[in-house]
Amino acid sequence: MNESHPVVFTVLLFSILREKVGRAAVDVAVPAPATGSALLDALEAAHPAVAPYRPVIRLAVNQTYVPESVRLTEGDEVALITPVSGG
Amino acid sequence: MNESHPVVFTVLLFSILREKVGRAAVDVAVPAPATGSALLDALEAAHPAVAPYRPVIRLAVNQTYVPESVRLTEGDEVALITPVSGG
Amino acid sequence: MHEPLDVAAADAYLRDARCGGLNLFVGTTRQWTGTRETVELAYECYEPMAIKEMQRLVDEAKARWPIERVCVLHRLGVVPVAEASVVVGVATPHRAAAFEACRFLIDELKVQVPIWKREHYTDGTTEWVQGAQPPRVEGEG
Amino acid sequence: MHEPLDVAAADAYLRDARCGGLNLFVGTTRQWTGTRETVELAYECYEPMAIKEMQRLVDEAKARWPIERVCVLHRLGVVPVAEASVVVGVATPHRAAAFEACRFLIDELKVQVPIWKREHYTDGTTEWVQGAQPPRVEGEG
Repeated sequence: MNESHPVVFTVLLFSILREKVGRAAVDVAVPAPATGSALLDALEAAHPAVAPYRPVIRLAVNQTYVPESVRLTEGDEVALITPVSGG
Repeated sequence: MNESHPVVFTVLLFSILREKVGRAAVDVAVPAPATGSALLDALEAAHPAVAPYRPVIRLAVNQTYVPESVRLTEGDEVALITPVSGG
Repeated sequence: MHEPLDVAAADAYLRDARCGGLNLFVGTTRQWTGTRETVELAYECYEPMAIKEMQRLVDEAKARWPIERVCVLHRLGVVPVAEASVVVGVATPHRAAAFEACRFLIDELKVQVPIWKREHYTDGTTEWVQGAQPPRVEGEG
Repeated sequence: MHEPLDVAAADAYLRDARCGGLNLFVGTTRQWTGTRETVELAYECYEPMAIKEMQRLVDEAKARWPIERVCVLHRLGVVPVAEASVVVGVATPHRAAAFEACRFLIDELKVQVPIWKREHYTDGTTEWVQGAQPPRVEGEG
């Protein structure tokens, strides 16, 4: 992996985001070194339907909530969590 | 009923009071006009085993908690309630 | 009642289409209290007053919370370790009220309802449990 | 799990001789929300993370209260009116902790565990329920 090459992440989508984007998972290329914010920016550029939800999305990496400032590593499982409504 | 004649009440006893007195119900004669305090005084005189519990006894008349100052009427169902421990 | 309490039946009764949540408290016989081991508890009750007091507490809870369904069940006689002596359940439109009303009912039951428990210990001794000192009735003492 | 939740089984699991009380919360599908009538709810889940989050919440509860037994069950897929979508149960030596820990677990579940519900109304429309805004993760934003 080289700083000038983009890294591709598969991003999991659920509920309203899954419906708005029309897919349960999308691939997003992020320039290395990749961060959560850069991934969200790239995703929003490719899928404008995500934009309105950006303020309420929480990022999960490897099934754990993380701040957007997180540094991403190739192979990380990334998911976008809109406000949950279980129970 | 005449103010100079005593009224007899059947007093119900439970748990430790029932055991200490050795009976589930005792008759107590109280001079009219009868009050809860007078009934407890008479009961204590006749059954000294009740005395140690006097500070924690609550009086129930016709299945409702009442203050000791209550005026009793012939035929009232009187019960002595030591601190309860259900649940 | 002298039979085991049926939590599943309580749950079924408490289901209500107007409600989003129900809270159930199940009081069970604990084996250890400090260093003493309990075999079973035995409950004695002043039944007509206990029923009246339970109804009064339920009425008070209904006045304070939007309760659609409620149940208060207490077992009498012998209750072995881990079996239920009391079941209190409340169903409300939103969950906070169900928790609060259920807690209120069991807390009040333990102070107001004329039921007494006797511990039967493994060493063969028995002992009436001294309940919490209730608040004095207004005008009393 | 996609089958109806078994409250009786949860109760049986939570019985423990070290405990004097257990508290159960059962979340059910409410028929009316304001003037809209719900036929059923459908739940979607990010399963591996939901299980991890539930375990994290249980660990946190165990660190805060003396919990002997605990269960957290959530149904997925379609849940008709009055059926249970979630069951949380906690058994502790004394009742206050059971109430507090159970309340903590359901409150946190509703903010942290990645499960989403969709309302299916009688007029044929459906709608994803917008959950409570969670606290921002430290360092975020």
